[in-house]
Amino acid sequence: MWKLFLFFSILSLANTAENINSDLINKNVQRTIDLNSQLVKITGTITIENSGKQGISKYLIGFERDLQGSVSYIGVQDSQKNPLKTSEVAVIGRGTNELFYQVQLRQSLEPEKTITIIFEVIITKALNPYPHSITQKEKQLVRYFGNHYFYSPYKTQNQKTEVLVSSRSIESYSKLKPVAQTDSIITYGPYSDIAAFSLHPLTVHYENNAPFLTVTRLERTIEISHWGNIALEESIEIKHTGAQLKGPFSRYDYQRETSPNHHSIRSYRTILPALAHSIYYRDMNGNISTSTVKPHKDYIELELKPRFPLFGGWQSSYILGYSIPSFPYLFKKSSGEFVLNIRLLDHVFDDMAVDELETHIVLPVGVSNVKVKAPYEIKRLPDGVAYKYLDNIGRTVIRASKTNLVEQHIQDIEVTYTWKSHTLLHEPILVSIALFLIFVIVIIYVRLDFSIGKPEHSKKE
Amino acid sequence: MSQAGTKKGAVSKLNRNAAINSLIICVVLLLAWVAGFASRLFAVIRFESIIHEFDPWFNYRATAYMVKHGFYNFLNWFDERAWYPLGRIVGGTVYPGLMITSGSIHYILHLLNINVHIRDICVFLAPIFSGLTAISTYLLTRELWSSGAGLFAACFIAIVPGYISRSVAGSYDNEGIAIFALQFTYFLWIKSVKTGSVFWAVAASLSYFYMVSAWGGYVFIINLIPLHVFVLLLMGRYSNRLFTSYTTFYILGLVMSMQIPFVGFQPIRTSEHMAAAGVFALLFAVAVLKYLQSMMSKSEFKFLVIWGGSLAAGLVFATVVALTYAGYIAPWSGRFYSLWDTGYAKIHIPIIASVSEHQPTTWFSFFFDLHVLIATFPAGLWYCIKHVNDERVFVILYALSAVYFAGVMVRLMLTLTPVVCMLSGIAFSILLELYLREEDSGPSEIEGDESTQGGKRLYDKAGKAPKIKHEQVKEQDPIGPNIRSIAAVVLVLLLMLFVVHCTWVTSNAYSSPSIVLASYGSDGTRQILDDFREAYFWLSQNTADDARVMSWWDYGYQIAGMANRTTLVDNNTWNNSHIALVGKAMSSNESAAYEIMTALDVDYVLVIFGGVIGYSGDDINKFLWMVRIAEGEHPKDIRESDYFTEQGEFRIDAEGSQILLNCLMYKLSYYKFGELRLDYRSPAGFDRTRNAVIGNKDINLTYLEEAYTSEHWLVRIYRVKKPDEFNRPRIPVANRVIKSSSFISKKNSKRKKGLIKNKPVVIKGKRSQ
Amino acid sequence: MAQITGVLSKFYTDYLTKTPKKLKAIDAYLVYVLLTGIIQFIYCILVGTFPFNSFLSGFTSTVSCFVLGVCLRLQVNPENKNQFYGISPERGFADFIFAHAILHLVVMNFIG
Amino acid sequence: MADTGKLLRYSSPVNPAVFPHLTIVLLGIGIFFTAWFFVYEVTSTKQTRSLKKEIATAVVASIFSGFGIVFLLLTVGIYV
Repeated sequence: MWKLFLFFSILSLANTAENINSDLINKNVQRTIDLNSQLVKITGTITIENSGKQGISKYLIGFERDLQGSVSYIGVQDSQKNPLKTSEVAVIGRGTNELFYQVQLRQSLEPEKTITIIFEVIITKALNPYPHSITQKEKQLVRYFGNHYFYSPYKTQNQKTEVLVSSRSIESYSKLKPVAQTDSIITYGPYSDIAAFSLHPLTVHYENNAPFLTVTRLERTIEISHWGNIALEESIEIKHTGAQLKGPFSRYDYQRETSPNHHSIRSYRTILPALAHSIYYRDMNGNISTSTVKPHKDYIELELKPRFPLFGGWQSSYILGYSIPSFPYLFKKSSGEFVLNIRLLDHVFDDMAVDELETHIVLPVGVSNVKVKAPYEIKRLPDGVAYKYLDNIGRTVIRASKTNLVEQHIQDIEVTYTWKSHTLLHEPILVSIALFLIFVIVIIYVRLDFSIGKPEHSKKE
Repeated sequence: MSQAGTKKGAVSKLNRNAAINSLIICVVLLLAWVAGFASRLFAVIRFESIIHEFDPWFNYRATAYMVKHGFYNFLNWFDERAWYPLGRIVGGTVYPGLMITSGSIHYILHLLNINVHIRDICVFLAPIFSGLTAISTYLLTRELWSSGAGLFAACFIAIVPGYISRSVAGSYDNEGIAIFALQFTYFLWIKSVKTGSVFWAVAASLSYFYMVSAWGGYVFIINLIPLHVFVLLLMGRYSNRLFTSYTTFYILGLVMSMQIPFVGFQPIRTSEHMAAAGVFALLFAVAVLKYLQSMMSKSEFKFLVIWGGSLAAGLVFATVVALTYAGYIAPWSGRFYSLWDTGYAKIHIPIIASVSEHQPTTWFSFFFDLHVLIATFPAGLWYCIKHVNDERVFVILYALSAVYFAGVMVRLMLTLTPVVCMLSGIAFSILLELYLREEDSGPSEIEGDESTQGGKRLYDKAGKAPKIKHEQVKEQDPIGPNIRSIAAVVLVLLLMLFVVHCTWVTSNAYSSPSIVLASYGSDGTRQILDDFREAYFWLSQNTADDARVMSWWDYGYQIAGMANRTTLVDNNTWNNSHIALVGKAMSSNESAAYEIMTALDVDYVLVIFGGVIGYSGDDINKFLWMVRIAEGEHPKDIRESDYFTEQGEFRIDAEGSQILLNCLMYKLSYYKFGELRLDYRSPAGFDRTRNAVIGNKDINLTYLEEAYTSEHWLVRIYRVKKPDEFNRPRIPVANRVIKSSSFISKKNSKRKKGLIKNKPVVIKGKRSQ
Repeated sequence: MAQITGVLSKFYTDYLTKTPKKLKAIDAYLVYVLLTGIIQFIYCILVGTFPFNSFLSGFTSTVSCFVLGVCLRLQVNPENKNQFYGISPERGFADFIFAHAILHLVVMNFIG
Repeated sequence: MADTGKLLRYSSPVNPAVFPHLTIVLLGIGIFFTAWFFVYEVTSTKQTRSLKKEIATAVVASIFSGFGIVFLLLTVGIYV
């Protein structure tokens, strides 16, 4: 039964399924696993050698567990820092509880040659608080489960892994020799001649007081006005996803607690574009008065304080909005088409993890020929129509969503559309016509005035 | 604008004068509207566009519900989030006029694609309606006296603090629109009495219908108008006009008022409405008599009157008494009694007496709310009595009854304010006419008179340079007697002072949203204390959706509106025993309170505590009312005297009574407060509101635990533990270990955690003595 | 007693001679409405007022009709001309219709 | 991604800095004509009234007020 399922799943992926080319050898792998924040950031350098006879242009990177939901971002570069094309693939002969990404090399790797690539992977939700719930005074400890070896479909000749943790207080870590710990760095390896698909569980249990803050839902609305303004509004739901708060919350103890790295979250910083103005920060009950704006040269730093400090398991929500002038983002082609280049997702806080993003782009009245080019794969939802102030036709709304995002996803989406510039006069003329109708009613009324014989109404103007 | 006027050469002068008059009236009214609107915006400018206080939060919530679910669902809305476990039939227990007004504004704006949030409509509704009130006051005063007096009255009502207190931006309450409806009904009534037209009477009844839908104060109208009719009859001023207007108004008003579900059959069943019915019958009798009189000779008529009249009167009286006795007509309600006897509420209904706005008015607040008008309105009244006619009888009665009611209850100051404005307007108008009229001896007497009056109002309205006007006047009339100019100066000065006073009162006394507090540092910097919203938002985000929150009833609407959680009691104080039960829980000791709380399925308890920042409106200061209300229903368990010291004082320090120091409210307010040291000079546990060190510094909670406390400790929320979560306070540690170790069964592993969890709390409390 | 009958008979003859025809028509209408009201009242005493709002709307609409009819009669009566300046009989009738329109709208809503 | 370097940056056809001034001027003219219109309506009688003049004033008033209102909205931050 299981095999049958596998068969079908492979069949269904047949057009993208890839073979493992056993001619490739990982000559040297250097990995750094950064566990400082709530995210797991793995960066590594791989030196690949082609031991076969033919040139090879594809390379596979694998993940041992099914991290489909948690691998948020993968980026691969060659040694000159040029990004390489990466896509998720199925591999023939391997189960569905593994995950493979295929890297398209810039040019095919000739036999006996080596090449070095650099990869960066961000994994969310891979750090589990243990114990699951702590009291207000306790420290937050988390566990990381990984692999001592670089999990690869190819043989690895030599490899070394460094694990960076946020503090010196490490409860325990797995010890596969050779291993060494200095301050907050654990070094595993070098290990040599590791077979393909080798697994040896790595665990680190350590104190991590970095904010475990997850944006559970982010709704970003971008509204374009051809009067030269782009209005943005983000409605954000956040949740503290670290260890749950156990027992009472004591304001008395909280006020005495002065150490900066407490597991609760008092405030965080959001970076806005440098030209942002008319910023507002509110929730369903009105303004939240506890925020400070610090303008810098290239950006605006906004220190946001939620209404209440966030402890493990607590959540909050707010709306942040601002306006930016259109010229850095909106361009005009000579053919009369307009090109909008704007961030699909923007910074919420450092090392953020966004579970669910929905971006709405409200285009001006009377656009046609809308084309969208996304920086990465997004789910396009059916377009909507929005009615804003002084609007009788309605505006096209492009809606897109994506799950599991991190900072690396802060990239521009490109929207191209055709728009006639005389539609700008639509609103003022609409208002003028409405006013004129009122005048006409007055004119008619004045004429009718004498025929009714109830002159009392005339005081109402 | 005047340029435009002069350009038209061919227009006849008379016509132009009339036009300019109406133009000036329009401009003055517009400016009154703008000024009234602007002076109500202090709170929005200082804080933000937010709903204020308590009741407005319910109105806002109901409006939002109506906008979301539609009108018919709103009328049938059963709110299970209030008065747990009873629930509340909102559609049948609310005056829907306010919600319908703002809901329809919202609907129209959205029809035009003007996407205004319903909150903003609610916030700005009262200021907008204040403009309409000014206009209807103008109309009413114009009918009563002159349009000059009307303009004065309109300007007065636009900025008078007595009315602003109920209609600042954000104070989204029935009174905001009801005063407009009141004035407009009166205007239409006067109009219909004057003309005898059925049309105006119908319009008056429609306006009355709107008033009924908006505010319980409609009873004032339905008693005042019959009183007017009755007094006119007594004065021998019966006319057919009076008959047509009153009968039409009454019968249509009666049918329409019964359309409001909350009012229901009250208009034919309660004593408050019977006066109107009686006058209706009386008017019929008089009309028949008059008719007969017109047909018969005097002696015949006399005979008929004596027999028929006494027979009819006896019959009516007997019916009313019989119906009351049989229970068809309810006797007067408690709130109504409290209007006649100020001591009544204190003895019988503590819940009414506990509201500060139901207290008798002090002399100070008359002056505070009305300033110079309180001094000038008797003058206007005197003029009205001197030149009495049908409609002035009305305003005299209005003034006298309103003065009485305002004296009884602070809240009813609101009904006094319009009539004071009208009468003062009349007084000022007469005075200025007296002192300024002859100066304008020129070709265009009417125009000059009107324009100076209009102009003067303009100046004092904007608070700008009334002196210039005065100098102008002097120049025009250099030989006028000095006394004339002195009087004018004095009047203008008075008006200026009035404007200054109004602005000052509005900005200082009536423009606080009361859910956002501001404190000013010594260097003038402003710090916003947003504790209420902080705590309510915490509730809304971090408690179960169906969590039940127990708090004193003042905060019920706010919890429902901002935190969207189920409350036990709220500001709609319809069920006294339920409130008493909450009061009992708050004033008993912890274990007794726990029984009540489990019986009521309480999950969280919310108390307001002002001891850290010196906020005086907190629950400890309201505590005696809780005790009193609880005592009213449970005299065996709660006795007010237990909460006083031997000397009969209410003290929270070590001298205070032990029952007070151990009751739930005290414990919840001061939990952990005994350790807190506010500054270096004062000892730990120093309560700033009551200026005392608290008496019970070592407070342990067995059945509750602190769930959240806002930044300045203003709002404290406690979670009620489930029965398996707490352990008894005095079990030795050793026992506990055995117990918890014997507890390891797979089924209860979750509960075991709870047991461990709570241990440190108890130990901590002991150590920190 | 004889005095009363005397008074009444005099009243009757006066009425027949002095009242204009228009007013007599209105009076006929009023008598009709009055009778309806009396029948309704008797019905409510005998049968009861079970759907109270229906009874109430019916009864009040009768009373209102009567009231409005009386008002119309007063306004139309040429003897009262000086009391109702500005209200011509046509205006009075228009008002009468207007009031009835509103009354019946409300009653329809109330009868439920 | 299109190369944005070559494209023309799009900014408002009217400099946002002059929105407030434009609002005041346009609304001022608009209100003036509105007032004129109403004064004319009130002061003229049935005989002296001319439809042409009324319409002309109304058109001017509505156009200026219409643009004025739109610029007012733009000034206060409601970008239509």
